[in-house]
Amino acid sequence: MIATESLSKRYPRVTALDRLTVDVTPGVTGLVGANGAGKSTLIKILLGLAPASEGRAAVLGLDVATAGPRIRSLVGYMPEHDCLPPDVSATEFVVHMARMSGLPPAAARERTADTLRHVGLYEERYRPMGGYSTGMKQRVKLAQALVHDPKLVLLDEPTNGLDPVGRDEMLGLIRRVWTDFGISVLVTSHLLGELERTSDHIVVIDGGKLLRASSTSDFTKVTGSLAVEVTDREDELLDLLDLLTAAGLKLRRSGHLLQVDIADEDTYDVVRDAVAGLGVGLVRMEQRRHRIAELFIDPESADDPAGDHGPDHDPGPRHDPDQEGGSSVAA
Amino acid sequence: MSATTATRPPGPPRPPAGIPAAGSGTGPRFFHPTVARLTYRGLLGRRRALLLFALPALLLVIVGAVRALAGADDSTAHDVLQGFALSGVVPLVGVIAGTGAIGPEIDDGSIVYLLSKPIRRGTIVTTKLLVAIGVTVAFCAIPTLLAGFVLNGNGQRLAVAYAAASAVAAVAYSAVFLMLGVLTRHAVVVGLVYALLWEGVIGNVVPGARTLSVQQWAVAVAQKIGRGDLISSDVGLSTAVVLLVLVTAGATWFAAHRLRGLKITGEE
Amino acid sequence: MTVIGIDKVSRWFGNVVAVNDITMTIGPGVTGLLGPNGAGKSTLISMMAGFLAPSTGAVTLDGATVWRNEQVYRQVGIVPEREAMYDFLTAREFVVANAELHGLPDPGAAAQRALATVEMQYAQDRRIDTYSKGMRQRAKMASALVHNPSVLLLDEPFNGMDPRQRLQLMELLRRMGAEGRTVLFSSHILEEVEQLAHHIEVVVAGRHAASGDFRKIRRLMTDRPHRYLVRSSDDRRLAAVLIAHASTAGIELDRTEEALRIQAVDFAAFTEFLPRIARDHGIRLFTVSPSDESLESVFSYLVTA
Amino acid sequence: MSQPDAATAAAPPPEPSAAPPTDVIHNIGYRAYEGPRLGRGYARLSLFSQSLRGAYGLGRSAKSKVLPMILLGVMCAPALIMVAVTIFTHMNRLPVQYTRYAVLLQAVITLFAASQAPQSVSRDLRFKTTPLYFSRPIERIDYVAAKYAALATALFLLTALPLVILYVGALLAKLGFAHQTAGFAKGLVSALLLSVLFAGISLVIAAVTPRRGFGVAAVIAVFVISYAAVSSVQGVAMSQERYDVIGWLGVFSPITVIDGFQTWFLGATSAFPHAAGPPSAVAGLVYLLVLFGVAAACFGLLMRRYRKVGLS
Repeated sequence: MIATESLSKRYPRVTALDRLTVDVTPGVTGLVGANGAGKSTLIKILLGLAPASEGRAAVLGLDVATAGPRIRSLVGYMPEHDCLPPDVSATEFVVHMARMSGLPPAAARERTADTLRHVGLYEERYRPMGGYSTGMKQRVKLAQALVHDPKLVLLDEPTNGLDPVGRDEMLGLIRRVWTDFGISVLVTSHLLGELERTSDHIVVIDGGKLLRASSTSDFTKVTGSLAVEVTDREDELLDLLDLLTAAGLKLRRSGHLLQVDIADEDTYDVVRDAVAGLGVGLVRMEQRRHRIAELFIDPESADDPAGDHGPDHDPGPRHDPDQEGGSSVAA
Repeated sequence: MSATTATRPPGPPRPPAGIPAAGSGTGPRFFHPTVARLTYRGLLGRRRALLLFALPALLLVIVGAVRALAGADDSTAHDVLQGFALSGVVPLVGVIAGTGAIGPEIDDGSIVYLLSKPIRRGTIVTTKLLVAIGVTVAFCAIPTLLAGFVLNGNGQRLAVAYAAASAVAAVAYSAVFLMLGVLTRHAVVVGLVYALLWEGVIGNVVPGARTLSVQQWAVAVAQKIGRGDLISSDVGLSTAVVLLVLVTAGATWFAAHRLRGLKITGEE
Repeated sequence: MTVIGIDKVSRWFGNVVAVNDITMTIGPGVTGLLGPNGAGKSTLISMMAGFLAPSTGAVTLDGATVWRNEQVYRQVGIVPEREAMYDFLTAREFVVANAELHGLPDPGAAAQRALATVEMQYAQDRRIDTYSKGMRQRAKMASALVHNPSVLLLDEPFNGMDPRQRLQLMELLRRMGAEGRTVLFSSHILEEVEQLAHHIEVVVAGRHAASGDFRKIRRLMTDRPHRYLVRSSDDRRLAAVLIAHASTAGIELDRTEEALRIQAVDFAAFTEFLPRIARDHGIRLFTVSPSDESLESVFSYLVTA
Repeated sequence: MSQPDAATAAAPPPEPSAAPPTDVIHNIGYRAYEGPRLGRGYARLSLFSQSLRGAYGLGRSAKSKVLPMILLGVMCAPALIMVAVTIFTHMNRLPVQYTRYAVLLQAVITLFAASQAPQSVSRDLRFKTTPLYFSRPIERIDYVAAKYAALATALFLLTALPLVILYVGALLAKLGFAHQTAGFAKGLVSALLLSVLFAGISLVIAAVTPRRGFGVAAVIAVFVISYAAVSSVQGVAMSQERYDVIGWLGVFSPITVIDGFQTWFLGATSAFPHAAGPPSAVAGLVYLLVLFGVAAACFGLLMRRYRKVGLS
């Protein structure tokens, strides 16, 4: 879908991309990067809107330096910010954008009707967009990126500003764009958990350089440590800590969780028996998974992805290591 | 769903390192130097500041051309000073400076950084007004004075008279347009319509409207100062002064009143 | 120690009721304010910040009315949602100006302290309009901290921040809370709220839907069975013994996951029974994973209730 | 029935197996698009027609049709009255020259340019629609050219329609055909040039600000102030009887540039004080240069303006 080779972009003051070489395959690919470092520049270059300082990039096999307009007729783009005029209806707007993408008038109308239905916009599509909720606006933005049936869509922060329910719906829609529509997706987000749920592959750029690119399942491999939570009573937690330590297990406390290193299969039984012996409830016992966030943690606290800093100031609830029971990871 | 009241855990124990270092007690009442500095830099730091320079420059260019054409002629000087400087440049600069002193901050929301401080909102308004007046006077009265000297070397004291009138008008315009800046997001447009239509056209043409025109009140002041009978206003000096003071004070009070009740919500 | 009191507060705009009869108390520590879009979070924060008068009821800060009371700002720091600042200033000038507006005796020193707290000294002499979103957010933060307030109100502070900036801000807020300040922030990102807040306040359609520790709130939802995914050395035998117990309402074998999906109606009884019964029957438990214990599930239950 | 009649008629009585299926679930899921993708030229044309229609509020809310339609009406009303008067009073010429019409109604033209230029470009900036355009198969020059051409065309319609009314009226009144046609043609030429000049200036101003109100105000201010300045200095020159100066001063405001140009090149009567058009061939040439130079400069400035407007 996208292949870059030693791609660099230097501005007078900053280097936005520094010899970036990535290969994006069909499917949903998540793109993570620090603010102001490379992401939007990369999108610009991929759409043929800005020349690279050095290196090459191809989208759908077309060279970005020479085939800009051709690429843009085969690629959809959903910007991060608002981009909808408030006094026009979704239908009017998307038809116009379809024609701007080169669809003849009849096709533009038919595909607009179809696409708006697919993104979940019904009777409100004839009303001016000024009155839409954030969720509806995001759907229209997605629709205008899909209306010309691109081979690839670039989605820039599609869940920005959405509330939890809206975010879930949008993530589901993004999955469908690939699984049902067969359109490959490159999606950027600052929310790593979100990308873990949606993407098949994840590319992490930091300071314009490629930090890591691999499949999501590689990023979220299970670790050798077991997260244990018991019905929260401070004394019992400490008792359990003592019991397990006495049993020779290596463990540390992090908030209301105990993280137990799995020595061998017996570890599971030791924990089970200790909990049963204390007569407390076992709320959780599961293998922790690696998280993308670990890439962004300073090395000295690398084993502590959520940024907890020990029990001396209780940071409150921790993130569940794997709240969807493993099924969240798109393979 | 069952009632949901969970007991909250006790908060962290330590108090903040030191409860707010109290300031100097009662702050300044009419002028806060920091507010003034922010306003002044905001006025001259934005793109519309270019217009502040362009209008007086245009005045001087025209004045130069007229002087070259007509020589030092009192009647021509009077026409240009009243017809272009006082009824054109002054209200336009007044619109830019008056609305610009507060409008953009309300518009983009950065006014919260002033409002979330232990400062009376009246102080914010009066400070901004003083800055707007200063800027308007600097960009109107001084160029008008210069223009007057170029045109006829202050003959019949026209230069001084119209510079004074500009300064007086600048005060009233600043107050009125500052108030507009608090009242509406379209202050510049409303202000321009007012400046061009009311002051520029109707105030010059329709006799009744002239008594209700800042420009005419200012001309009354100019009439008092100037020699000869070129300058004439429809309004008596005392009426003019009373109206000027009333309008300025009223607009300022209303702006402060509205700022006290200004609602600020999120993006929507 | 400063407490924000919200007493029977409603706020309407014409006939639209944004906040509907809410009573809550926000004390020291970090509190997360949650709710769907349009639930009235921003309106509520605006009222706490004194930018909006309640239509009825009272918003107080340690007993003093907030509306039209400039003196409360001596104790309150506000990080607004909107991006705009005085872009033509440098961060140093901006924060110094904020210190002066607070009437601090040594504005320069106070500004340096605040900028150091948010780690922005390295860029303090650049104009704000050259900043990235995260840097802006930190400059806003510095301006809110410059007078060392005991209350911090933040409206969607994480918006637009990248992963690293999020972690830094979370750490900063956590520290502020630990110092005993009253920190209230609104957010849509439940993962973050979960990691950061001791205490959540949930607003749904203008009403106060829940308040407290989200895990305890979850336990209060006795009409919602807790869903569990359990993997063991002998799933069939485990299922047989569990189904006989009163704490369990339903069990199914998930063939793709190769695990049991269990609905527990009595949370306390189930969690205590499970390890005991497993031990007694010699069944090894590999995974005991609650699937609707997260803040996300709690939130969606509250919103759809 | 979906089966074509011819097929049914030609076929023997249908066997059950060959019958068209009557119980079907059609797939209304996602459809791929296999049709043509028309590319850059078509996209540019789409943008042009959308912007042109937009200038008259077509395809937008009812409210946005009001002002342009009123202005079009106001622009045509005097022409209709003049035509009526000419026909019924059997005048032997139109009360106004074709080339003078736009100068007389410059306020209406200014208002149209001031209201529609910002609606065309400021809105795209304000609502950040521009990035969406540039993510389509057009280039910067297509956007600028389409917007420029659309506004110029809209202005041309506004200025040419009353001329058409006058011309048709003149022919109905049986005024000299050759003379009227020549006058009409000259009128169209200067209407065209006026449209290009006004469109360029107002678009450049409007493209500076994303705020429509500012744009409207700024365009009006530029046209009004420059015209007021030029005519007031011309007034002074008039009283000093410096007619050549009057002729030269016209280059400093848009409408007087048109006036001077048509006076020198099209033999129109100047609307300047004392009807003092460009005083010499050199002056005429300067008017020509200013006219085309400003229009070209506006196009260049617009290109420059959108150079940085990529995706964000």
